[in-house]
Amino acid sequence: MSTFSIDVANTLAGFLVLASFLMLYQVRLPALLNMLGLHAFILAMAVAWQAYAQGAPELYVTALIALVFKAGVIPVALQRMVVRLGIHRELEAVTGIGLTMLAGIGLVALSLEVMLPVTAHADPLTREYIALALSVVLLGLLMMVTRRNAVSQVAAFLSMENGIDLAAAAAQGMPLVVEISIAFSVLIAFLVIGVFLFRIRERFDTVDVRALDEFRGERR
Amino acid sequence: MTPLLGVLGAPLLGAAILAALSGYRLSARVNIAASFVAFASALLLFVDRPAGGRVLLVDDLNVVFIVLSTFVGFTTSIFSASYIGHELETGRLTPAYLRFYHAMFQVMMFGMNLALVSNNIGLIWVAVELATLSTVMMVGIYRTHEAIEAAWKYFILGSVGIGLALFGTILVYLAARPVVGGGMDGMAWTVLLAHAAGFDPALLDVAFVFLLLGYGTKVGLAPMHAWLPDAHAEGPTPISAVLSGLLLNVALYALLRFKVLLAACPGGIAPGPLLITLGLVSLLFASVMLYRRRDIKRMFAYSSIEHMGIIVFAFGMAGPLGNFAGLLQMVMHSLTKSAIFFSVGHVAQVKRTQRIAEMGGLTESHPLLGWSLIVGVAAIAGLPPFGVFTSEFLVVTSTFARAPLLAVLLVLGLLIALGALLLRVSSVAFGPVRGPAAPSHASFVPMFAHLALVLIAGVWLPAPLVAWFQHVAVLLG
Amino acid sequence: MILVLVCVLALLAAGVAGAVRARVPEGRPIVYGASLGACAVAGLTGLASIGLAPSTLTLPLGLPWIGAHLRLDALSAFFVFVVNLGGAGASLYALGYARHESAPERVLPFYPVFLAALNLVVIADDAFSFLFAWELMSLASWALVVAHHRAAENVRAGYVYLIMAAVSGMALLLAFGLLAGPGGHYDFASMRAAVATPGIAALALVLVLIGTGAKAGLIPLHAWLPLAHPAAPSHVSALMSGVMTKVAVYAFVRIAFDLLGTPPWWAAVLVLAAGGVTAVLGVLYAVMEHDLKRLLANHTVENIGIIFIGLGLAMAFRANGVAAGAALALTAALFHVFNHAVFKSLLFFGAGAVLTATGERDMERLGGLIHRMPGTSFAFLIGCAAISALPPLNGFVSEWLTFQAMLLRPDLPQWGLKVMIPTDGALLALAAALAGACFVKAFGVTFLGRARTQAATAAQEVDRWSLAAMFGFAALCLLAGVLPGALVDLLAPAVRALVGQSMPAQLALPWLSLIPVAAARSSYNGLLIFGFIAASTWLTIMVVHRFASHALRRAPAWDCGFPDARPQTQYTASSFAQPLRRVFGGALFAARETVTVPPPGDIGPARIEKEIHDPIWERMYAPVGNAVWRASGTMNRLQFLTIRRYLAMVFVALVALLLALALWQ
Amino acid sequence: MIGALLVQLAQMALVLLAAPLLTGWVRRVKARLQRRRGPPLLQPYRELYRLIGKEAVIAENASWLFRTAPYLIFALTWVGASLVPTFATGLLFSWTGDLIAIIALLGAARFLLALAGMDIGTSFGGIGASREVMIASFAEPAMLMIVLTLALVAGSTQLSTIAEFMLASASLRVSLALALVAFLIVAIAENGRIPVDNPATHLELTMVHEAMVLEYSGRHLAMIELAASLKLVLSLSAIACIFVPIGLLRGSDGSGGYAIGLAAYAAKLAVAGALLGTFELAIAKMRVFRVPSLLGGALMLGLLATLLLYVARGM
Repeated sequence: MSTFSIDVANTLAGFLVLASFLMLYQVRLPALLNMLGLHAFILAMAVAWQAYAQGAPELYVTALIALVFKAGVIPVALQRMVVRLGIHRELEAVTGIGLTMLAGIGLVALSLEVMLPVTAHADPLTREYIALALSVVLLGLLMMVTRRNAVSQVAAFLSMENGIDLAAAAAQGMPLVVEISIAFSVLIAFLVIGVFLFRIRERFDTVDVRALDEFRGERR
Repeated sequence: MTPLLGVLGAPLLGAAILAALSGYRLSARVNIAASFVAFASALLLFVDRPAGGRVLLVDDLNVVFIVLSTFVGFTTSIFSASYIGHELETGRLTPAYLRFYHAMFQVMMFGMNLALVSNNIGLIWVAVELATLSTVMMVGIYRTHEAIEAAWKYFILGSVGIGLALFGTILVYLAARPVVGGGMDGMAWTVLLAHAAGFDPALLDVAFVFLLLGYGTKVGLAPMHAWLPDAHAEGPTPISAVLSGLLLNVALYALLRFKVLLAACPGGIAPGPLLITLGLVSLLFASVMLYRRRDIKRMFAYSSIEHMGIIVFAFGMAGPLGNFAGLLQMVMHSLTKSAIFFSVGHVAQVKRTQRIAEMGGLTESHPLLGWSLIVGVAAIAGLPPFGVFTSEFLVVTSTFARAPLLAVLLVLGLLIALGALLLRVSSVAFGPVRGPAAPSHASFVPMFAHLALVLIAGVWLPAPLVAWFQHVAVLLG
Repeated sequence: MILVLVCVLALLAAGVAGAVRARVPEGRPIVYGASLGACAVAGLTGLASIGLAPSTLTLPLGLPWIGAHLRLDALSAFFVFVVNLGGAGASLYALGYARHESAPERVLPFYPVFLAALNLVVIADDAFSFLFAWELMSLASWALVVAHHRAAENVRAGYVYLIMAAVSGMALLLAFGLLAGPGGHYDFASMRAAVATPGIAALALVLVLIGTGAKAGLIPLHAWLPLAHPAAPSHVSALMSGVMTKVAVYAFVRIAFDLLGTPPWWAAVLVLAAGGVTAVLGVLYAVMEHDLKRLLANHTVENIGIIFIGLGLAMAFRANGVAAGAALALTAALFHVFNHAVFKSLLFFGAGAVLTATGERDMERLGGLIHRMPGTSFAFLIGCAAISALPPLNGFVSEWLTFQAMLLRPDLPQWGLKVMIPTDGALLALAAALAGACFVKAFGVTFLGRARTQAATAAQEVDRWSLAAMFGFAALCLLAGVLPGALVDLLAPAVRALVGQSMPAQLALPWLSLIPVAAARSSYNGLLIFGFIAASTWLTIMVVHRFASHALRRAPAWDCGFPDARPQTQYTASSFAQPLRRVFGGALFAARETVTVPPPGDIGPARIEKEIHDPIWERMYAPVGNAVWRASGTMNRLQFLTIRRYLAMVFVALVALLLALALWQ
Repeated sequence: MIGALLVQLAQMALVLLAAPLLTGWVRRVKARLQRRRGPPLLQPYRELYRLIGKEAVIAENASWLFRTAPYLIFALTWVGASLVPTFATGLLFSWTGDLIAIIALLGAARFLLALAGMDIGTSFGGIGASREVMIASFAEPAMLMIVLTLALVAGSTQLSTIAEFMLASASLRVSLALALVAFLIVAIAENGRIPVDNPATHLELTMVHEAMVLEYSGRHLAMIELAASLKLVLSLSAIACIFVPIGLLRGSDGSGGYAIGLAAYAAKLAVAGALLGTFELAIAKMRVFRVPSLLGGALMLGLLATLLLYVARGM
């Protein structure tokens, strides 16, 4: 394994974390969805590089799925949905953006702190990837927590899935079964989300989760 | 491989047929038939256990789960026939949704059975996801505000949980790769377990944290529990019964497998304290939450959280007694809680409400339903002569001898929960009759069958079953 | 052993029959007849096996790798006898009484099961079977307590009852956990064989005291008892008060004396303190009460206190190696167990008879029943006298024995015992005297004087079954009082098995006296006392009839020149208790009386209002309940969070765990 | 054996005969101290005779309990009194009951009397019964504490043994002094004497004992009165035999001592009666609700005496 390929891989993974931060920073829905596309694109690049570096051709499939489906279909579909729902206006984060970013940096530090020591024996190609993938997962979760809009939550969720994808790609020799299943579940997940958003659109005038909360079961 | 074919194929085939059928009577019967075939095949696993391979596996541990799962699935399908019939009459469900419901029921059964028999940590993840998604669909089936909200909540929390679980799975694979090499071997239970001693313990620790939180979400452990009460309360009651009786167990099963793996790896953190902490938190939290419940199904959902807390606690205490108690408690909880949901389902139908305040004097207006509910609550509260008593006896006594403070907390939780359940069930079952008193056309057979099993288990546990449980308990470490 | 087991099975079968045949008229005689027969056989078996060697039996039930161990030793046999004596009496009584039952389908299935569970508790020989039967007993009696479920207070009583029963079960569960050890040796034989360290023994003893005390009604764990016992149908109340509390005493004796080895002396101080406080407070609660059945239930608390004083004494002696003293004290306690089972059942039967005849439990609405219910009132009077420890009846004997035990060895070395034993003497004496007051009130207000309501005027004597049960128990009260030696000798094997020595054999003594230690020290002869009283009464009557005027005239009572003597002008239960309430209630119960006298010239009535607080409920139970309720209110906010916040909870949990892991590594 | 039986019967007869005489004596002493001549000593006998001869008038709703109670009360008191050593210890049946049993016999008599008081259903019976049990609820435990004290000193609860112990090894002890004071208070309360109750009053609101027996007349009243006198004898005899056992004939002594024993007994009763009369004149009756503090004091004295003994034992 050459140092070069490790460096490239690490750089790509680092870009993915950066993309997560960009998503965290975005306050407008269309921009956020663009960032989501970018996020998935970087993921596809990173996976492809892994495929090349590991000499594992099946990972190219995964990269392709990520490129076409996650970077292409989903953001576009969500963009349309946003437009159809008429919510392509500004969205607010709960806490201040600055605070969120600080928390995100903390999370990255945490994931490095947790993962780097434990993967000491692992392949260097894997090592950084896993740590950064964990950062992406945690950042995705943080975003889900700080966002109120259902669409942005879905976007955050997908970014989290990307992190998991990254980790799966880094795990050398992991059977294709997993990638396919990931793809399938993401597809299904998206279908379900679509159904739900449709229903939510049907029943409520907004997809703001707050509106859903008005109908919690036991409120007097 | 024939029994496994039945266990997996019957639901799959059933789902396909049911998706095409539209008549209520016929589809209900097909539903029952498919569930029965699965159950019968599961029973066959006792006599004809397939060797298993890299993909599928039948061992002592999961046979317990498979049989239990198919049995509860079967009884629930019987209950579901009469329950759904009533829903059609009242117009809460339309025939179109009915077709969807029945197909989804079998898909869910397939997912759960697949999760239980798979020998692959990736496959189990996929199967759990499948079961989750199908239940999400069914929770939202009434399309009321509350149902949609519950389903949405369930979906989001479930997806995040499953995401964490996948990340954990990948980490496990990573830990295994240097030892067993890549490929399918790196994801097969049997292989993993055999080589667990050589894994990097630190990596396995991190993996377990993710798996605990991920599958723990599905188990309904606090603080990841939030989806559970609403999903139970707003979906059709057969789904509540299956959720409590089966889905939680399936997630628990996955958790147990990973726990065994971690325990087999020297140098890793002990999984016990984590499980004990989460178990106690869930138990205490849920038992306190029980007091303010106004919706009867949601109340029993919290009771499920409480019991999952106890079970996880017991597995966390481990040792032959702790594991035995955990297994027993799990089986008993499945049977009892689904029986309670059968009863509650009919009660809610005859009283045309789920609000506790609007029910009363049930033992007078509907003696059979009322007394079954009381018996069920007595059983779930851990009173003899029912099986939960046996397991709680073992959990508490074995814990107290080892960690008195934990046992005191456990007992506190149990008492608080008993107080709440009894308070509510007293007001539902006794006092002057409130709500409609029209006779119910309930199917009592599944309910009575479950309660009878729980009763028998409380008095007498067959020796082979015990030997088997003990063997499994030893496997669990 | 086998016979007892067969009887238990017969009772369970009767329960099933009760469930199936509840609504048909012949269900009642079938169930109660079967219960009567089973209890009679089991009781006689118990009586016959007291002196025999322990017999054991292991059934392949319960905990599989241990099985259900059953054992009938002297102690169990005695309690089997007591349990089934009470059970047989209650069944006999119920043959008549239950005719008036409004909801037989809520009583018949559970009554025999309750009896079976009572029997099972005393013959169980492993922790699992024991607790199984113990909780089953609670559950069955709970169902009976809520039998009349339309009254909200009954359901509430059942609620409090089952909670406390669960507390008791949990405490015992923990105690057994300690005794069984991590290896899970749940059978009593291993527990006996294992030597508990002092620390473990002490902790286990405290837990056992809580566990059995909550079931027996030891203050402050008694709160459920005066609620639950009266709520059940009267024959069940009799069983709960007369028998079930005794089964709790059995549990304490079994664990504290048999399984636990010898607990330290301070445990005896604890038991003595609990017993003394319970005795006095219990009877004070009873004195203030004007609901007949609740009065009796409160009074059960007092008797439990007396029994525990005896048990505490026995523990004190045992801790100091004074076997003779321990034997005497334990005999006294067990004697009182028998006594209380008999007379409390009798009194509850009487209360049930009054309830049947008048539909009233409130003494303020009764009165003058002695004229309309002569049989009931006579039996009730015997019960009142016996429970007030009046010679020559049985209650006196056990209290006398307890006093003798206190006096036996004043030279115990420990300070705690030196202070506690005489204090308990004073408390016991106070309780005994107050019990007299309490039952003067109970009998006087209910049966004497003039009828206060129409219902009391129209009362009819009850049926023969009920009367037979009452008179049978009244005869037992007299018999055990007159021939106490027989009972003491009967108890000897059980006592010997537990403390290594028993009281000297009594039946061989001249004149059938009762001599606990030595004739010079103390002796009591119930037979002669009874003979003397009978003879001198007879003599007096003879003399008076021979020499005195026979003329008798009925005339209106002296009205003090105030001719409007309505029954309402009689002394009521509340007014009767007023002096005692003033003396004791002010400090203990925050009792207050407010008298409102209209100004001069106003012809409106003067009013007196009384107010009583139960300090234990208000300081102990209510705060716990409120705390749980408040906690649930606070936590309940978690039910109404947004999905985002739930996610945040997951997120925080994840980050926390990862942080912990990072720090740990 | 026959002789012993005769002595026992003589004891029973003695207390019975002495009872009215003692009552007469106390009344006489009080009258003389008030500078009245007072009734003759034998007046109580005459009263009893007259009452027995009279027609009994009972209230319309009196039950069988009301009619039988006087006889039972009398019999119980009598049996109790017969068990107290008067002139000799160790009589044939002295072991039948100890001091605790005697107290319990008196308790039984009081129990019946209180019930009889409530039987008619007037306020007076109730007020009397209620106050009586309130007083008893203090007097009885106080008495039992005295018994415990004595039993600890003498090693027995048998009155005969206690008396013999006192006779043999009388020594001044703090506990005994406390017990004596307590005993005197209790005896006054038990017998319904001033300051606890006034046996001569007929003002309803202050009555205790008299209120309970208000409805009795004729032969029934005679029995009650006799029982009350007997109880006074019993109390004074008990005090005499425990605290002043001088002249008491021991069971082992020969029959020659009977005369001494009887004389000593008569003297003791006479002195005690005189003291009682004097005391009653010197003090005013208490309010009913002051009585518990008096008797509570007695209870505390008894407890203190017992505690002292317990503590002293281990030294």
